[in-house]
Amino acid sequence: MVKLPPMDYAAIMPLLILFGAACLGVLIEAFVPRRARNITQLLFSLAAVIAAMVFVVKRAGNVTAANAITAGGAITIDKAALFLQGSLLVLAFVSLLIFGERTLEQGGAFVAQAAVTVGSEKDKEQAAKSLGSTEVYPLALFSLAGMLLFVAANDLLTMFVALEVFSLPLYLLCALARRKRLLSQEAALKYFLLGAYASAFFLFGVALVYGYAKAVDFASIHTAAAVGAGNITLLITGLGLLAIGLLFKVAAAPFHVWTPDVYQGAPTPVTAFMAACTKAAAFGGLIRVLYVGFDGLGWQFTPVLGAIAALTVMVGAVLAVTQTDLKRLLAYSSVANAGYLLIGVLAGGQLGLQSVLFYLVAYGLTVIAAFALITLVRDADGEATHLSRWAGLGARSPLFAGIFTFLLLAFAGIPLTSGFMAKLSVFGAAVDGGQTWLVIFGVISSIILAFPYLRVVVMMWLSEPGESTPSVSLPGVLTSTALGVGTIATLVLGVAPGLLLDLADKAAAFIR
Amino acid sequence: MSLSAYVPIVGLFALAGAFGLFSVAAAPFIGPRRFNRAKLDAYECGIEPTPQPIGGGRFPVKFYLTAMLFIVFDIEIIFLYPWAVSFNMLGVFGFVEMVIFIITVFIAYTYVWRRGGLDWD
Amino acid sequence: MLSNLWLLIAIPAASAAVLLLAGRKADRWGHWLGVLAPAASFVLGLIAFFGLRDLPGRAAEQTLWTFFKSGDMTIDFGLLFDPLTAVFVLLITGVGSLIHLYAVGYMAHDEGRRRFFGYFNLFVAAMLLLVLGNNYVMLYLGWEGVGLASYLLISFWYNRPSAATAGKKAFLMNRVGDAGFAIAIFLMLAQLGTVNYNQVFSQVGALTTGTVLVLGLLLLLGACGKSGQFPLQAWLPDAMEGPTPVSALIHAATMVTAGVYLIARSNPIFSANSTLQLIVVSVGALTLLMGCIIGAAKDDIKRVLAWSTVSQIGYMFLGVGLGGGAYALAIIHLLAHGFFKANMFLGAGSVMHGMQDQVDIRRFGGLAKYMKITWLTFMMGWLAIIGLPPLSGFFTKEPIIAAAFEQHDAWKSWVFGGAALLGAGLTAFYMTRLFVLTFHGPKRWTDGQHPHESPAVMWIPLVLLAIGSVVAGGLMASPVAKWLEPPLPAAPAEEVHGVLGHTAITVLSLVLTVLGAGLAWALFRRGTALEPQPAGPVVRAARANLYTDAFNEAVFEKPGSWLTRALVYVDNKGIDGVVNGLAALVGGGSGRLRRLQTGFVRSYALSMLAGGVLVLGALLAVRLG
Amino acid sequence: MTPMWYIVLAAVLFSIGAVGVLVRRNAIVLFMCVELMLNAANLALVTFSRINGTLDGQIMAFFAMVVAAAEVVIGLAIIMLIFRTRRSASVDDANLLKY
Repeated sequence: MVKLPPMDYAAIMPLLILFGAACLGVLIEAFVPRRARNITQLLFSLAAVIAAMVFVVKRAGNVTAANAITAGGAITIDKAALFLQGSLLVLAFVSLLIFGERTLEQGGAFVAQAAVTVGSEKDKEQAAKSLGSTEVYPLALFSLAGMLLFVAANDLLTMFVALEVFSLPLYLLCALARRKRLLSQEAALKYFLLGAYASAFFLFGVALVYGYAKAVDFASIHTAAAVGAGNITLLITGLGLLAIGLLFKVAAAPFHVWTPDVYQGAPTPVTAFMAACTKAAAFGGLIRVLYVGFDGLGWQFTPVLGAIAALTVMVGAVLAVTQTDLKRLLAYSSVANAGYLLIGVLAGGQLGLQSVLFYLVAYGLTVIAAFALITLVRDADGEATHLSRWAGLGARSPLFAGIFTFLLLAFAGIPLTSGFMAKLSVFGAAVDGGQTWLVIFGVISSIILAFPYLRVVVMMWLSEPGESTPSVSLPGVLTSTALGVGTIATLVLGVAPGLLLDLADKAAAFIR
Repeated sequence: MSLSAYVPIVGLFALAGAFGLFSVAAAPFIGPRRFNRAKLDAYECGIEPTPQPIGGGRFPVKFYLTAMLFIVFDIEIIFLYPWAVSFNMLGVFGFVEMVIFIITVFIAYTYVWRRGGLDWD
Repeated sequence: MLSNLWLLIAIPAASAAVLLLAGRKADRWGHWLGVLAPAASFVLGLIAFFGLRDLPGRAAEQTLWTFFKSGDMTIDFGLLFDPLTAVFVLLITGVGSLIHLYAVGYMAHDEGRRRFFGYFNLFVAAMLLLVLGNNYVMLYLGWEGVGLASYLLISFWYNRPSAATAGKKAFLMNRVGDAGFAIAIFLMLAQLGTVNYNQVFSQVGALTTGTVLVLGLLLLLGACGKSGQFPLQAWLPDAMEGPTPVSALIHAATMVTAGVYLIARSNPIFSANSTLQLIVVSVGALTLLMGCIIGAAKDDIKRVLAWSTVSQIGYMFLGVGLGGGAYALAIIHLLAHGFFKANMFLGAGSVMHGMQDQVDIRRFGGLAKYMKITWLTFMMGWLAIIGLPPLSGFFTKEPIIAAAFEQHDAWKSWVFGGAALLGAGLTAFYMTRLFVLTFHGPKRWTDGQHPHESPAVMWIPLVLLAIGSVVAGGLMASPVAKWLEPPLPAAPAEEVHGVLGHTAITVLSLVLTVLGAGLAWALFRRGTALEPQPAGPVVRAARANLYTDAFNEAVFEKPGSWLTRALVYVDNKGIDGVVNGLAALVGGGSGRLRRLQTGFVRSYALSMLAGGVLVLGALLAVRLG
Repeated sequence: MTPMWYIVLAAVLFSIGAVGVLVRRNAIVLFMCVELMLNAANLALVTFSRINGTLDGQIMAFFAMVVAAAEVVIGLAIIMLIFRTRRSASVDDANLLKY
């Protein structure tokens, strides 16, 4: 007779809540009348995120080394996992607010029936007056639940399943833009094909690691690698293939190629969600694989990952210089930021982990605010994301241009913004961890990257508004809240980062 | 019986192989080369990938939809089958898990049904 | 007050926040709030200053909160008020208040006056943060803050393309310096695990010579960027595109001296390595000569003053580079310079105010009669900068020249002392040229000019600053030097006898000064030849002018302009060329690389597969190798 | 015949899939190549399961198959969407987003 493996329901409650809420969301979609759906779905998903957060916080108080691993060894709810889950929930909450915005455009940013052919009569009708899609909420919840599982996975199989659970809804979300649907569909196709390609590498890596270690949980992999019996080439090849899958998700060069296209084509709320949450989840998974499963191979992967980090910071920064579309510019900046985060990952140890955790939250909140602001600058065709269209925005709307300037300064790492503290902590940890050469790359890259940001600032403030300068729509309550939270967090984390850093410090420990 | 009787056959095989190799290897050097787009393309079967006129020919999405639904609901069997085989060993906990699993599948089913995914017309 | 140092920073910061966020409602009273904030900080600074005198140890340190803590590395948001900080706080808030007051009048007709005062207060807050911090990260915070404020203020008149370009140039060149400074901070964290001044300085001895050299060079790079020293000097003259009060406060009196502060503050690091000191001295000497020579050939009143600032800061770098007692000399010169240069910039602003924003000195002349107060105050500044006794420049520049001669190696004495001495003569020449062409000689105005004296709100600060220019040097020189040790090192007890005696140097420099000033007076008394004269009835005067012309051209202008042209060429092509070249390289690289993003999903897959193969290959190579 | 040959077969299949993605143009065929890679991984899992003498690998293959099926559905939906709009299943025609 097989027994039920021990389940610590208190530990996996956030996951259960989110998966349950996502399923219920599907039912709401099936039964609640169309007019009431949006508000129901929005409030329901926000409530689910808050409930999950409550359980994460409750759990944070009494997590120990003994009770961390649960669900038959499939899940580790250790402190690092809880910190990441909490951060993901906060970031997702803020992004969901932008998902729900309906005042900028009737029916929101999403198309009701994506299947309608672009350009047909029916499509024009739909663009003009349909109520928009509400499936996006359950999709986002599924994705979020997948991310929560991903950062807490204790074996590679759970990780693979979680990877797919959080990726598949994202592929669909990318295709749902109301405006510029050709771009949106193209982005979805590219993201999907490349994502599936990357996950195939990941799965083959899982198979090879399984072949070497006879199991796929991190503790066994660690032990098997320490013993070192058998054909170690199998293990290293497996690690390499796993790394491809993970580096694709974090958008490190040369696996970053999808990022600019997808960020540009996807509906902006989805881009915000991806930039903040996917990045956090992917880095959570990457660190866990590297430092819990494969820490014995550290001296082998460090130089290779170091080269990738150096390449990533340079590619992201250099390519950002000539971009003319704001979403694309931020996409390359996100690539460069993935590089800075990789530098923190390579720093290793308590310090490196702490700095990465801090960076993920700080960057996530700033980037959500930046994309929230991009949704506001619109003309008759929807968002006006071309850089030239932002010329003279400072004269049109000093408040929003000012906020965007502040956010860009945070990206550039100017002091008294969270961006500065984040870079300082990551680079400091890297120097401490003996990776000074990476820090030099990082500093050079951030100097180069300051240039495109400055270009946007100059564009906004130092040119006269032209005929084609779009107006800035007044945001509704939801977007204003998201924008406000992001901006204030950027400021507060820049002036007094101590609170979050302490939290990250306490959380910076994995349990194997 | 001596194996030496087979030597000519081996020689013949070798000759045949050499001829084949020579022909294939020599073709690019001797033969004329006239490429066109179709020749350069990878051979592919299935749907013609090149664009077709908009509105030229009907495109029945329904079949694809049905196929997709079939795949999703068919794959459940992969979990049901092992469970059914070892039902006795898994006991109540296995049963409860399967019920929950079926419920989640039914949620998806309900959604498809309510949104008209099962209507042919 | 010493326990509430944060108020010093908080007051202008809060005022800046109010001014920038209040909206048009505050247009009516905003500028007065803007003046009050630095004035309040000045009063508090005075109280703290007197409190400090009676404090044993003469340093108040306080930690407001822990900024950053990870592992055993802690960075506090801490403030330090010691004698060095005290003089800077008083200079920033004192001179700052006067310039704020002046700006009320100067910016009266500008629509963006409230925004201007907002940025201005932001600058004061950041500058105070810079000097009040007790560790390098705090210094860096203020450093970036003043850079930002200066960028905003340079491009304040953003509808002028030249202003926008100048702002960009300043931002970029400062970033180069900032990067050096940032890497220096990381180096400190890596080598010492701390950035706190006291802890860093107590451990400098434990570092290897190479580390100290690298650390010092990185800090020097930062200092050169902020202070407009060779090779990062090009942005400073362009920065004059901003409103004149900005030039006076930021690009003359305070921000550009932050580099001097940085080196003086880090004196234990710089004193620990003689090569490092030699480099600082060389930078200072080179820059001071360069500033003088280029200043002599410029015709834009603010640019002449800007190059003179570059040159005077060169003197300060010379001072801090010499080390020992010369640190204090540099700081004293910095204070005096703060007074007379602010005075002259505001004077220049007053002239521009009366001459409808004309900046070309060839278009001035004879203004002494029309702007009596401006003329008198400017004269005080002029006499102070050329170092005529008993004005302040004499008491502050002279000792630096003397110190440059008092070195152990004879060649150093001759090279650096000689440069400083020559600089004194050149300074006298170009400043006299500026003064004479502006206020004396024939009128060379464009039509429709009606010069008039500026309103009281503008001349009152001028008068106060002029008094400062006259007396500051004499009054401050010896008490401040005593006041500043520690934190700055004392002059060594044993006197170094240089190649020239002290008296000889004084006499020489005075002779050179008088010669330079006299030559300029003789050459430019009748105006300048580069300007077509108004067709007057007196032919003799015109002839005489022509005669001056020929003399001018043959004796001084030709060789001078060659040299100048060469320097300007190096400046534009060399330094700008490097900056622009790098930018072009990055831009071009970016333009090419982005073509790799073809938009074809299959080429993306190829990039991924190739990357994957490389990763696998590298992993296995590390394994085997 | 040692089970290791199955691993070699899996690796060959995986490589065919990986290269197939690069050389084919039809989105559906591209996608089939990805599926081939996933199935190669499944083969490897099952073989290792046999070599290791544990059943975990087979269970993992089950999970991988379900995930692959879900991926098929999503992928087909997206490809159909594009095909209906553009009347073309060639991935090279979806080329608006670049540089």
